Amino acid sequence: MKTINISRALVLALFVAGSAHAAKTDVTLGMQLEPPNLDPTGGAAAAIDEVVYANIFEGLTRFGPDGSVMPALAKTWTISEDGLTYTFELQEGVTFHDNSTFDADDVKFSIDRAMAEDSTNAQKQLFANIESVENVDGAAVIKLKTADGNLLFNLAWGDAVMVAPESVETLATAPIGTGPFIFKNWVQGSQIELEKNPAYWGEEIALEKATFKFISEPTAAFAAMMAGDLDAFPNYPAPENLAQLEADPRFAVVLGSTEGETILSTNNKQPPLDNVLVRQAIAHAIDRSAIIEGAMYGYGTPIGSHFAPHNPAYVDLTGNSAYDPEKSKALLKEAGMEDGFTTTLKLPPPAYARRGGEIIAAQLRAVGISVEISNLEWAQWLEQVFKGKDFGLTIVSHTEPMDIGIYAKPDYYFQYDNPTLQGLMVDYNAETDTAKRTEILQQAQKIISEDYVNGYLFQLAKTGVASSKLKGLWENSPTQANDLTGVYWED
Amino acid sequence: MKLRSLLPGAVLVLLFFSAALVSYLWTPFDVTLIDIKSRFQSSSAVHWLGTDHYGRDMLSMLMVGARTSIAVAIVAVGIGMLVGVPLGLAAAANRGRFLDEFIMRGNDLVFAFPALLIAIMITAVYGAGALNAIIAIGIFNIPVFARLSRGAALSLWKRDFILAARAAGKGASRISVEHILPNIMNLLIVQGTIQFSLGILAEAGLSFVGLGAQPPIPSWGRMLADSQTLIMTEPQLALYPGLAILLTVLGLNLLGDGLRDWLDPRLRRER
Amino acid sequence: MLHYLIKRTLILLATLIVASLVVFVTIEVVPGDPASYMLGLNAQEDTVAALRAELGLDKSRVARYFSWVGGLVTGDFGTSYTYRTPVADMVADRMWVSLPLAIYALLLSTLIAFPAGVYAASRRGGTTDTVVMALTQLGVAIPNFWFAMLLVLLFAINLGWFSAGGFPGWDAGVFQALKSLTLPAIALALPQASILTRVMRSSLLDVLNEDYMRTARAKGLTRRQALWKHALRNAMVPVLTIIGLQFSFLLAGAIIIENVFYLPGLGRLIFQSIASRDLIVVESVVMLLVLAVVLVTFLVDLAYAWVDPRLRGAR
Amino acid sequence: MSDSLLQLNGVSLSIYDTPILHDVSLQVSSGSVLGIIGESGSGKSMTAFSIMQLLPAGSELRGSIVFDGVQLDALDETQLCNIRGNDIGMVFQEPMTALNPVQTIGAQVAESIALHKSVSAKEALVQAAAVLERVGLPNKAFPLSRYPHELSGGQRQRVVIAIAVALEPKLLIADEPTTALDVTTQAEILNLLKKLVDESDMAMILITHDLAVVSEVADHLVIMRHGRILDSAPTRQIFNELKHPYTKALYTASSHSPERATQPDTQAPLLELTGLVCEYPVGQRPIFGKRKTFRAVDEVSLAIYAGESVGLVGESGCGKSTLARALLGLSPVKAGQISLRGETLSIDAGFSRAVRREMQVVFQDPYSSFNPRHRVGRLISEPLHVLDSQPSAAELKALIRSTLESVGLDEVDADKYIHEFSGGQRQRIAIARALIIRPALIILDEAVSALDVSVRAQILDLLAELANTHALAYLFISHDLSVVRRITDRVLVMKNGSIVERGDTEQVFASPQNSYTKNLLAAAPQLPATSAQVI
Repeated sequence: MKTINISRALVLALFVAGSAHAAKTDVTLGMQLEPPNLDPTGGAAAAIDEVVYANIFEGLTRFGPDGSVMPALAKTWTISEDGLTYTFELQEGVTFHDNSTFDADDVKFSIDRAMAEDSTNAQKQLFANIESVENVDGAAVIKLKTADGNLLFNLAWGDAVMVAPESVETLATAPIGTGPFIFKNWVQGSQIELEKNPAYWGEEIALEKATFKFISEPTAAFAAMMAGDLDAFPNYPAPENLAQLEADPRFAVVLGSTEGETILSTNNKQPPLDNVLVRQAIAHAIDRSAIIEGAMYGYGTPIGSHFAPHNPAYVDLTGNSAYDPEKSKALLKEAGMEDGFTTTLKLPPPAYARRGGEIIAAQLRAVGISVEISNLEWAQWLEQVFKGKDFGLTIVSHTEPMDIGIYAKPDYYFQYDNPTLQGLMVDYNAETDTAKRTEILQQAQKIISEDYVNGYLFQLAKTGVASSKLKGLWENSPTQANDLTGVYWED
Repeated sequence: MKLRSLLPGAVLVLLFFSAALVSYLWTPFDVTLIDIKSRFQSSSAVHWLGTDHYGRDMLSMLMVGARTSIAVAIVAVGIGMLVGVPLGLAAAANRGRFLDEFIMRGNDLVFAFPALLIAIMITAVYGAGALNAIIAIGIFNIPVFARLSRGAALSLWKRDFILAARAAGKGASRISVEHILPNIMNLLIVQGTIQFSLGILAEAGLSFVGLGAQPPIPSWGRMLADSQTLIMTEPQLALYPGLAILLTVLGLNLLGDGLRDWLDPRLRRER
Repeated sequence: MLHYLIKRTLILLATLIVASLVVFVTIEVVPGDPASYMLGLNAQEDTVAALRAELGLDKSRVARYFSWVGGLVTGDFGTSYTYRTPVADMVADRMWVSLPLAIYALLLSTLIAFPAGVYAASRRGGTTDTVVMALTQLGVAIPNFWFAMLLVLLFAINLGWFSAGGFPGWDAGVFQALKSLTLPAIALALPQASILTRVMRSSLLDVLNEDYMRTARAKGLTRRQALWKHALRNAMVPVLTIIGLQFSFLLAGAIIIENVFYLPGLGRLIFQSIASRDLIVVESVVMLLVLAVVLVTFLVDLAYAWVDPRLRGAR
Repeated sequence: MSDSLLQLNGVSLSIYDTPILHDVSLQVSSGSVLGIIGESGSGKSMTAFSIMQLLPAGSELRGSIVFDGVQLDALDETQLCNIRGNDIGMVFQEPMTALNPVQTIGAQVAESIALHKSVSAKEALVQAAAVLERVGLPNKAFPLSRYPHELSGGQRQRVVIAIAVALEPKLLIADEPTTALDVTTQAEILNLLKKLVDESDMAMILITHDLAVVSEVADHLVIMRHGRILDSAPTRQIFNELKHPYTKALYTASSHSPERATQPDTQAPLLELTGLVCEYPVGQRPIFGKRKTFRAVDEVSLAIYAGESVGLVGESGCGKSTLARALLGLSPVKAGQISLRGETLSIDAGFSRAVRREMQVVFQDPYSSFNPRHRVGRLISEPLHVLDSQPSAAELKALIRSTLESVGLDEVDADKYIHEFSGGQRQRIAIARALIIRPALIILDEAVSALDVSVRAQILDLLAELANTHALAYLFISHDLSVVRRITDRVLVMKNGSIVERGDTEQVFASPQNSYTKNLLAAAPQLPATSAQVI
């Protein structure tokens, strides 16, 4: 009995000794997906940006924690009267991690590379409106084809970061950027380590070292947090554990918003889903609160259209699709579908889709619509749903910011073809007046809501878990990033 | 003495089989009904084993889950037997000849692929689902039964009564059906029970990683996967399906052992 | 013996060639394009085409098969589509997790199974035998991923003795690395140990009934001496078979356990690569595993000959 | 006899409450040989294991066993281990399995030595070599590094004996040491055992079922049956008096000659073989070229006439079974002709039904000759398959009944399974199976070799009777010369695939011409004459 007590005391002593350190300067973050490579200009995987954005690579502009566009490598900029020429004054004394200097030639190189014919940039459309980039006396001058209010926003994307011609070949495995962290090591399948960049041009950062660990299993993520293997999990994958983590004084749960409109995407060309009455019936059959509660354990904001609630132009349209199974049945009857029908529900891997899908299937079954669920991997989903348009329903979160424009593309996978809306979006892109832009956006929200293009479920919440002493992580997720520049340990 | 494992095995297997069968006719609650408000209830007079994260009745889920597990495993083992046994018998009947070599090399080839890999590959090609789980597990059972029946048949082919049948002018296929098959039946039944239990484990494993039966069809493996993240707060959700798998497999193994002892004439004589 | 070796090697090569075809054909029909997966929802058609050309995916299947197999023979496994690193390096990295894990688990399972099996067999019908057999029944029946969950719950979360998963790399020190492999190894080893114990026991019991065991006893050997000196080696053939099978299983079949403990092993590499349609990685790793299984089987066959002199000249 | 080395007094044994031995008392003194005789199940082997104190689990032993003044049943395991192998050696029936297959013979003999003597491992091997030399395995030809599978059965038995006598025990127990061996080897091993007893004043217990074998070796005999000693006396006295009825029955059965009234039809041969050659592949298939072959039957020619009984004798491996199988169309024939009633059979295409109707077979092992899943009725009617038209159910029933009755079984036996019958009854069923189709020739492949003497005598009678009533021809294949002599008209002696001698049975046995035949006959143990009245 005694020996046990002694050994326990020893263990305790060791723990105390271990925690009696001075303020920590390293941080270990959990991520659900491992980036396939570390070149943000050559792949779409969000995980790339989650590691490198603002940490290793920087662009001319960048997103702030609230989603606003801020200067980064571009100190200031001027816009010509006609809105076609942007002149960026660059920060001085900026070097890449391989000690080569950063200048306007690098800007030209980076943007030309992304625009090139054989470019493999996943967001090539961001650069579609750029006519040319030139180095004019050390400033980077970008000329546009047409006036475009989106350029600064576009340049803030991870896909538009600055890279150097010397190191471009190895970006995928040994990224060289201008950011406050230097890439140090990648244990594939396990973790990536970053180190403080002593020669960073900007404000000095508090951390000496950052490690990203890749833990795809939600259970393992939970276990790793509880076991103290991780300091933070900025996009914690299992909302069901949050209550418990929150109750634990070691952890703080950080809730924020994302740009992810989670929708029940509907194939607008596939009968009977091409019938607006049927789509409306589906919308009324869905109980959003049950889905948010059941799939996301309450984390998420109901939406009634394809628009983020934190955006100033947001209109609450959830009333259009209030939960009303009786009405739903009536609508089905009106559409000549009183006996219900069968359709497919193809679900990609994330928990919101898999769980939400199960709940929606049950809700639709209650009004007589039977759905066959098939769980797909992303590659299959892209092939079958996104490219092949072989689906009835699917659930997916559209995480790009301000992406209502997809409704103006008739060949987009949900195949919504409405000339009115298409015209509206043309107007929007040409419009520069903020108030008018807002008005157009609100009109567009109403149109798609009333057309019941898709079932609008909820805005994905960003549910982060961090050690209660770790400060400075982003609350919201205006873009997929784990910006560590402001992260520090509280004593 | 030998009933020691036969009886509990049979009782356990019977329990889960009848649960599966009854679930076709009746379950305490409808397992397709999702009622988020009444989730995570603990055991009560209404919900004997409580409710899960969607408010579904755990007992009903387990009953229907038993049906999925058992159906997948039985069909998979059936495929393995129906294909593997004739192959094994044919190989034994043509021992030393090309057909034998061909079948056995084919067996080795299948054996060379780790089981779960094949399952993953199949589901990658054809999508996840109970049917593909059946095919994947079934493919794995083919060489098992082919080898077993070839080995047993080979030793029988040396026996005098086979010689006698050959002396009576009977052909190889007739001898295989008339003399070999009935005599390896015991072995097949015993191995079948064991493969059955392995099939249940395999189905659970596949469902656990999402490659098995798809929702809304309940399956034990998926119930476990769903409950994984809840293991700290709602441990019973992980406990019940885990125990169900454990007990079913245990029951089948005990039954297999018991059957082997019971069917083995050598051991029977000892009794 | 030499003769036998040559013959076995030829069969081995034939198996590998057929396997490479099967693997290639199976994996090539997997729907889903690696390039569009990598480029995501907003990619333009020309971007995808450019990437496909860059990855060499625009070449014909036959050409790709031969360049793949040709590469395999020369040790060049190609370059991963998604990771953009040589497949050989990736596999080598993963191997350094999977191989030690498999060996660790096998060692554990053998270390448990040998004494347990021998002990149970030597006390057949006794209380110990009954208890050991009951435990192995449980061990065989327990789903290993469930067992793994319970292990994490107890040892990582509640007791904090081990980390919940992950692998620090061998650079972090052998002790740290082994520590992180301990729980997964236990989770893998328990069912294997149970199977091995049962095989060990029944194989020993068979041998104990052999005439030469009577001869050994008649010489004046005690029961235990006879068991160790005469029964054990004779009982090894079925045990070796199982060990061989288990090794192959542990090398790749540990996918689920690797997921539970988020270990960067081969199994998880395949899982991930299939999900991201990194076909060349999948093909190469599957081939490598097939090679491993075939080689292990081959080695087990050689081990039979080492154990049993009767098999040395005969084949 | 207080100077006896071993004394069993009122030993009774039961295993899990099944009585095995009842009140067994016997004694052996140094330098003498005690023979224990009994048929299977008589408890003779269990008596030996009781002495060794190596009994299966659940055994309960009563009575006293005194060895060299020590009460064996009172010793603990350690003390017993010191006696086993050291003071008492034991030799078993089955030399093929009595040695550990994965250890060299040297190691196995040396282990025995090292176990009981404090000698170095090296010294133990040196001594082992000497012992092997003593049992007739010279080191030059049989180095210590040989493995058991590289030796023949007789040589293995010598190794087992070497293990048993390595420490010059006071008592050697030999349990059926020659039963599994050929006659010539049997004679050699018996001689070796005798020599060892004579050389070292050792006592020996020789357990066997064969009266002839013990008669030449033992000084004193004990006859056992059902776990009891029925008769016990010096060897000569036993044979002279045949006092106990069972002893007498055994003696009579062992020398039993069935009455045969043979009238072979010597007009034209029923079956004729000309230059028959059978080969089978051995070893492993080379990568290129053909496998090596072993010629098991080398240009054998013979003829069997209707109603005739022909014996084919030879030691194991001489090709007699291959020949039998070739005759049945079960083994491929490389060259030569088989003709039936003057018609040459096409060998390659398999025998026609008409041919199969004429020839049937009875195998040696009554336990593996029947499909355990079928009832006797179905078992014996299997050959009917070759009939052109199948009998009706009623006909079949009648046929089964009459056939069963003709082999001394009952109609009701048709509905039983084979495991319900004893060995002798099974052999009757095997004969019924051969008989049901009314063949002209039955090949009896060691058909009575596995049977106890008394049962064997009954089967021989049955065979003789059937030959008489059905005008059957037999090809009687056996290694047992005495049996062949008693049931055949003509005999062929086979060695290494060839017939070395042939002729009328009596003539061959009385004055063999070939040296091999002479050796065979000389080696066969003979029953001593008796002065008692034998019916």
